[in-house]
Amino acid sequence: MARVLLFGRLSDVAGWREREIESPFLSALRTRLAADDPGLGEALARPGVQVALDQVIVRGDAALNARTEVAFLPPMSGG
Amino acid sequence: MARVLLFGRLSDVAGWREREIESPFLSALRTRLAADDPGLGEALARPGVQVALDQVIVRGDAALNARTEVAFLPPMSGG
Amino acid sequence: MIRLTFDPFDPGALLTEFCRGRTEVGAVATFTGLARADAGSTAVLELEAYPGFSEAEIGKIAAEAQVRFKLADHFILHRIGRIGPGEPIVFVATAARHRRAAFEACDFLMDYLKSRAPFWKKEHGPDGARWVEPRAEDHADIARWDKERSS
Amino acid sequence: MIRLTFDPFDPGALLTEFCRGRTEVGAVATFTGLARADAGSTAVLELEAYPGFSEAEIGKIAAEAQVRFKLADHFILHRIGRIGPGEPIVFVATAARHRRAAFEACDFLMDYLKSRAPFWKKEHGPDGARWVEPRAEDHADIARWDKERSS
Repeated sequence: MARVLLFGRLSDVAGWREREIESPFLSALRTRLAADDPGLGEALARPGVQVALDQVIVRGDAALNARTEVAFLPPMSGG
Repeated sequence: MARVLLFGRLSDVAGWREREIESPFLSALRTRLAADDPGLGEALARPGVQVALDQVIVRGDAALNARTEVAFLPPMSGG
Repeated sequence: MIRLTFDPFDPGALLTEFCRGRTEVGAVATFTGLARADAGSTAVLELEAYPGFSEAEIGKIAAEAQVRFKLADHFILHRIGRIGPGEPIVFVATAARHRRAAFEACDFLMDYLKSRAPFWKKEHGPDGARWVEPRAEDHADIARWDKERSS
Repeated sequence: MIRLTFDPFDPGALLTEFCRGRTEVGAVATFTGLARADAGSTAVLELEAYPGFSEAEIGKIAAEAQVRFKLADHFILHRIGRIGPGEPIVFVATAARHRRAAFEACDFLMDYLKSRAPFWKKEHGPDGARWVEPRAEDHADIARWDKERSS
């Protein structure tokens, strides 16, 4: 049960901000999110969208455990 | 009776800050001040010492009237 | 110190506190960013942060500024949530022995905060809401510091 | 606005006042200069002004800054008389639509105030009192702006 967080325009696209989703890998989580909501899948695949696992930016795939916090971060706008 | 004001180190040299002195011209006032106090005369003649008449910087000689404010300003140090 | 707040704040009260008891510092520079009304075209600004992550990311840049400009101290407070016209959005204070360092560090931190800091910004105007990306000008501002670093 | 004061002041209270009701400004930069104790080597600073003349001369430069940096507003308060370690000496605030202008105007005004402004400064230390002239660094700081003007 990874804890998935969406920020900025991503949560507007999805209609939610935070969800518990079971997935063993980040890649599998992306596939699952895109299957459930193609619009969100497309938004997550856009250039500039970063992923943080437990508040650390990661690139590529990664294993998730039951308590991993997965945050999808669109390009940061500054304050 | 011009009103003579000394600022910064000039008032330390002279031992006064403000005096009423009768003098028809700035040049005559300088001569008079130097005659009364050679140390002050020398300090007033140093490079960088400016004179303001009624709060306006002047160069060269000028006529003084009974109510002219004559200020001798050593180099300004900033705050 | 880096803090985020949902509540309105008074930059003056922060400056008073920041200056207290500083007898060896000499120079304190501050910047306050206020939400502009733009003559009614922007009613409300909404800023989203990622709590924990946003403070940590800003803290990394602040630590860099602390070393780079030999700061004695720094303080950053950033509003998040909904912000009305005229309300302070951000307050940055820097303290250093000499004023050039204090000014430059404050300028550097603001350039970062306005262009790359981990916030997502939405403007609610009369024509609805829109997400805002950094302006080209903001990118140019922060790029100045990269140039100086490599030169 | 330019003011001189013999009394201690709180820069924070001035910033609070300066920010009040600004809905079209966006950027407020400030600088606060504090008297340094220099680990006991300077006990008290004494600043002399020429009342009327000093405000007017500073006002000329502030008017120049107002135009040059397209300021919305500015405020300068300078202590005169005897100033103890850690006490604020000068507070400058500038308001502009964009932050670059606010920072640069504040920086420019401080360079002027520290190098050419009509004050005479005496330091009272453990070895007696001495009149202070501007440092070479202050002259170099203010010269930066002359260069920019002619280029």
